[in-house]
Amino acid sequence: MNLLIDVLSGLCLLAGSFLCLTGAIGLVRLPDMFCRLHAASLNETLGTPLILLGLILQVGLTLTSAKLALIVLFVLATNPTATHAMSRAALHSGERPIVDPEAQEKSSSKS
Amino acid sequence: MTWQQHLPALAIILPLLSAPLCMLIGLRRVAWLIGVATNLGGLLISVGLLQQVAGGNVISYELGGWAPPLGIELRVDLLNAFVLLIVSALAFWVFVYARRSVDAEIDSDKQTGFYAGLLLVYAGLAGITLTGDAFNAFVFLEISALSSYAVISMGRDRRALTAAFQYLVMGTIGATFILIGVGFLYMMTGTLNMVDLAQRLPAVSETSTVQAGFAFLSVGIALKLAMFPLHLWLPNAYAFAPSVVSVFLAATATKVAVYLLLRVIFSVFGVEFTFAQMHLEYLLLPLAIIAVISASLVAVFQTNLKRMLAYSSVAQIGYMLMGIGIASAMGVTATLLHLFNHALMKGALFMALGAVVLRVGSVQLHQLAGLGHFMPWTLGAFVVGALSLIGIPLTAGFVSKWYLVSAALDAGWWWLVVVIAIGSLLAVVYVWRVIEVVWFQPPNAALAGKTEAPWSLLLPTWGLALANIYFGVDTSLTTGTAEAAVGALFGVTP
Amino acid sequence: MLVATLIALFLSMVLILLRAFAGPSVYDRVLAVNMFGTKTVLVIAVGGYALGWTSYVDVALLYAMINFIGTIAVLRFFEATAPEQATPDESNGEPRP
Amino acid sequence: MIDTLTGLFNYWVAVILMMTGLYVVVAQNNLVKKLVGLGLFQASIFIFYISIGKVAGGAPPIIEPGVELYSNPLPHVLILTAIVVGVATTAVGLSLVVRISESYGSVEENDINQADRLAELETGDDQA
Amino acid sequence: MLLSLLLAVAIAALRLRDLFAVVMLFGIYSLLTALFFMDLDAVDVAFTEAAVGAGVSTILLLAALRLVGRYEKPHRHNPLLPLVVVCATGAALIYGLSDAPRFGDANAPAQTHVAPRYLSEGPAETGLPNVVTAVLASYRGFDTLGETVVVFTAGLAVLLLLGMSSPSPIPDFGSEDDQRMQRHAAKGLIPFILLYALYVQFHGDFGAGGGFQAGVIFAAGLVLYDLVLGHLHTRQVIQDGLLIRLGALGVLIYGCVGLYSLLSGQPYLDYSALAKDPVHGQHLGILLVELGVGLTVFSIITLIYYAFSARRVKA
Repeated sequence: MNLLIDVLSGLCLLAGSFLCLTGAIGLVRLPDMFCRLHAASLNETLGTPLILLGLILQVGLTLTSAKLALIVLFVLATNPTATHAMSRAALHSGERPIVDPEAQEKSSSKS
Repeated sequence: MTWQQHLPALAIILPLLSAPLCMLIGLRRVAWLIGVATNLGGLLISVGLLQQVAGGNVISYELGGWAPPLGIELRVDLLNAFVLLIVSALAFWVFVYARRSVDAEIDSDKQTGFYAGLLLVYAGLAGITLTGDAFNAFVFLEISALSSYAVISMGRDRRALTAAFQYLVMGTIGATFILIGVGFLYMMTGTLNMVDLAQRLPAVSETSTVQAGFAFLSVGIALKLAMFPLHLWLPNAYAFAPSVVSVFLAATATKVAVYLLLRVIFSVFGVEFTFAQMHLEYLLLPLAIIAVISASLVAVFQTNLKRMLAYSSVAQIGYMLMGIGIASAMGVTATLLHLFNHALMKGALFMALGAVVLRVGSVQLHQLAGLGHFMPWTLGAFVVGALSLIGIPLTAGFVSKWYLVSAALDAGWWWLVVVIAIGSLLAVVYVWRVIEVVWFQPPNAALAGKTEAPWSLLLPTWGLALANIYFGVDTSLTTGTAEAAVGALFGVTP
Repeated sequence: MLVATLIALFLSMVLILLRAFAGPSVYDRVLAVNMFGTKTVLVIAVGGYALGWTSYVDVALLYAMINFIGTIAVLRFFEATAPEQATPDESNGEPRP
Repeated sequence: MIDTLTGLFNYWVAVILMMTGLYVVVAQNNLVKKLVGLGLFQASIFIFYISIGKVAGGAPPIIEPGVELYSNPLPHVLILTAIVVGVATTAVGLSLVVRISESYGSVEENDINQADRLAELETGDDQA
Repeated sequence: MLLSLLLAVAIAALRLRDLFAVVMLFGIYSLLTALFFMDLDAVDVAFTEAAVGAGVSTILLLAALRLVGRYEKPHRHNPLLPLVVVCATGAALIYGLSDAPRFGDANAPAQTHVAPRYLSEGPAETGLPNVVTAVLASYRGFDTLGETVVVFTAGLAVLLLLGMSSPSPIPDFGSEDDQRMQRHAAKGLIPFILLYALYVQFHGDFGAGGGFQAGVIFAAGLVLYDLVLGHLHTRQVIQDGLLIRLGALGVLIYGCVGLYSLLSGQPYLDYSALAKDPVHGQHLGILLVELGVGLTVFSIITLIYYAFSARRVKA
C-alpha cells in the first residue's frame, strides 16, 4: 500500500515537473505571445495540480493536505481565468497571433 | 502604580491616540480643540517629568510590564525631559496659533486631517525623545516623518509637493541607514535596549562591525538633522510648507534629531568610543564650520524670507554640531542651550512670517517694502526674533553663543571664535536686509489697506518673542538644566 | 523525487525569468510573472514539505491568491493606462451596469 | 579569508542588493523608479536582518514539542514592522508622485527642476 | 542560488525603461525575497512580504502608473556622484561585515542574549506557541502600536493628498461577455478569500499570520471584487469617510487595551491586567490588539487603493 502511494505520488510529481519544465521552455522558445500563452497556461494548469496531488499523497490525510487541496482548487479556478483575461487583453490591445512564416522570422529576430 | 509614574507613557500616548480620535469625530473645530487640549496636557506632563527628574534621578518605564531588554523601555533623564519640554511647549504654542493661519491656508475639508497630522508629528517626536529602545526610536522616527511629509505637502505652492517628495526620499534613506546601524549593533550585542547596548558595546568596540554601525547611525541621523552636505531637503520643505508647519518643524524636528545624535554619541557609544576611538569631531567640526559659513552666505541672497530662515536654520544646526564637536561639557551645554533658544527664535520668526502670509499672501522680500508701517506689531516681533538670531546681548541667542565661544576658548581654539563671529556677522547682513526693506523703505503701493494681524496670531508670536528676551535675561532655568543634563551625560559614561 | 521536482521548478523559474526580462510585449511579462507566481507556490509547497517547514501551506495558499489578484490588477490597470493602443473597433465595450 | 567569503555569503548578496537599490534611488531621474529603488533598498535590509536571525539547523520560531533549536524570532518581529513602514512610505510617496504629475505634467526630476527654475526666473517670485 | 536570481531581477529592474515591466519585476523580486525568508525560517515575514511586497505594493504602483504614465524618458545624467555615494556605502557595509559573526552561527551574540529568553519563556508567559506573535504583540507591543499608527498615518497622508474624488471607474476591457468568466471566478473565490482572512486573523497565535496579514488579505478580497465587479458597486457597500474612521477605530482599540491596563494600575500595554490569570490576560490582550491591527490595516489599505483607483487621469 505504502509502495503504491509512493509510486503514484512519484509519478504525479514527475509528470508535473515535466509539464512545468516544458511549459517554461515553451515560454522561452515559442515565437509569439499567443503561442507562449497557450504553452504556458495549458501545461501549468495540469502540471501544478499534479505536483500538488503528488504532495497530498505523501502528506496523508491531515489539515495540511486539505489546504493543499484548496490550493489545487484555487489554481484550477484562477489559472484559466487569468489566461483568458490575458489573451483577451492582448488581443484587444492590438497584439495579433503570427500566422505567416515570414512575419514569424521577423518577430523571433526582434525578440 | 500611581498616575505620576505613568507620565512617560502618557506623554506619547496622548497625542498618539488623539490623532485618530480627531479623525473619528471628523469635525475641524473639534479637532483643533482636541489638539490644543492634548498639547496642553503634553506640556503639563513634560513639566511634571522635568520636576521628577530634576534631582538627577532617572525614570525607567517598562512598557507592557516586561523588564528591559526583553520589552521596550521608556527612559527619562534630565536631557530628554528638557528636550521634551521644548517640543511640547512649542507644540502647544503652535496649536494656539494655528487656528487662524490654518483657516487661511488649508481647505476646510482637509483641516481635520491636517490637525491629526500635526498631532502625529508631535507624537512621533515625543516618542523618539522618550524611548530607550533603538528600534522603537526608528518606528517613531517614521511616524513623525510620514506625517511631516503629509503636512508639508499641504502647502499652497506646487513646490511643496516636490519638496515633500525630496524629503521623503532623503528621510527614508536616512531612516534605512539608521536601521542598518541598529542591525549591526544588534549583530554584535544581541540587544536593542540603549542602556543594555551601552553596557555590552565596550567589549566589542574594537570590531569593524560596531564601527560601521556607528557610521551608519551617524550618517542616518545626520540626514535627518540636515547636517551640511545632507541638508538639501530642508530649505524647500520649510519654505513651501504651510506656515504652521514651518513654525513647528523648524522649531522642533531637527532639535529632536540633534537629541538623538547626542543620545547615540554619549549614552549608547560613550565619549571614549566616539571621540577617542572614532574621532567624530574631525568630521563634525569642519562640516559644522562649512555649514555655518555657506548656509549663512546662501541665506543672504534669498528673496523668499521663509527660505532665508530655512537656510539660517541649516547654519544654526552648524552651531549645535560645533558644540558637540568641541567634545567638552561646556560645548555640549552650548548645544543644548542652542536647541532651546533656537526653537524660541525660529518659532517667533516663522510665526511672524505666518502672520505676514495671512495678511499679504507672500513673503517675497520686494513685495514687503514698508510693511512695518502697516503691521508694526508683527514685524516688531520679527525684529526681536532676528536680534536673538544674531545673538545680541540680553536675548536668548546671546546666551548660547556665549557658551559656545567660551567652550571654544577653553579648548584653545580661537579660530573657531572667528568662525562664530563671521557667522553672526552674516546673520546681521541677512537680517538687516529684511529690516531695512520692511521698516525704512517707502510703502509698496500694493500694500495699501493692509492691517495688523489678528490678535490670535499676534499673541503667540509675541509670547515667543518675549520668551527670547526673558531667557536672555534670566538664564538660570535653562543653563541650570542644560548644565545638569550634560553633567549627567558625561558622568554616566566617563 | 521531491528534489528532482524542486530542480525542475527552479530550472523553469530561470527560464521564466528570461522571458520576463526579454518581454517584448507587456503581456509576455504579465504571463511570465503569473507563471513565476505559480512556480513559487509550488516551490513553497514542495520545498516546505521536503525541508519540514511549518505552516508553509498557508504561505502557499496566500501566494496563489495574491498571484491571481495581481494578474487581474495588472491587466486592468494596463488597459486603463494605454487606451490609445486599443484598436477602435474593439475598445468601445459596453458600459458597465 | 575563504571562511569570510562563504560564511557571510548571504550578507554579501544583501550588500550588493542594497547598493543596487541605493543607486536606483540616487541616480534615477524618474520619481516612480526612485520609489521602486527605495523598495529594493529596503527589501535588501530585510534580507540582511533575517540573515542575522538564522540559526543553522534551526526551526521557525513556532514552538512545537520535540523541537529543540529555533531561529531567532526578534529580527522577524523587527522586519515585520519594517515591511509595514516600507509599504506605508511607498503609498505616501506614490500619492505625492501622482500629485506632482498632475501639477507639473511630468514625473522626471529634470523636467520638474527646470519648470521650477523657469517659473522663478519669469516672475522673480517664488512664492505662490 | 535564490540570491543570484534576486540580483538578476534587481539589475534588470534598474535597466528597463518600461515602468510597467519594472513594477512587475519588482513583484517577482518580492516573491523571491519571500521564498528566501521561508528558507531562513521566517514564516511570518515571508507571509507578510508576499501579501505586502507582491500584493499591495505592486497593485499600488500599478494604480499610480495608470495616473502618471508608463514610460520613463531617456535622459543623460552624470553617474559619478551616485556611484561614489553607492560605493562608499558598499565599502562601509563590507567593512562592517568583515568582523560579523558567521551566518547561521548559533553562538552569535544575537542568538544568545535576549532571544533565548523569548523562546524559552514566551509560550509559558503569553500562552502562544508562535513566539513571533508573542514578541510582536506583547513584549514589543509598543512597536506594534507604533506600526499601526504608521499605517494610519499613511492612510491619512494619502487622504490629504489625493482626497476622495468622485469615482471614475477604470475603463472596461472588452464587452460584458469577456468579463463573464472573470466575474464568475471572482464571485466564487471572494468568499473563500474573506474566510481565509478571518482564519489568518484568529489562527495567528498558533501558526503564521496575525492581524496585519489578515487585514491585507481581507483588503485584497475587496480589491479583487472592485477590479472585477466594478468600482461603483463597492463604493455603495463601503463609503469614503467610513474607511478612515474604521482605521482610526482600529488604532483606538489597540490604544485603549493599553489604557485599560494603565487604569488598573499596571504599566501601559500590560495585558496581564485584563484577566485574573495573567497568561489568560495576555492571550486576551493579544487577541484584542490583533483585532485592532487587522481593522486598521484592512480599512487603510482599502482606502489607499480606492484613493488611487478613483482618481481621474489628467492629461
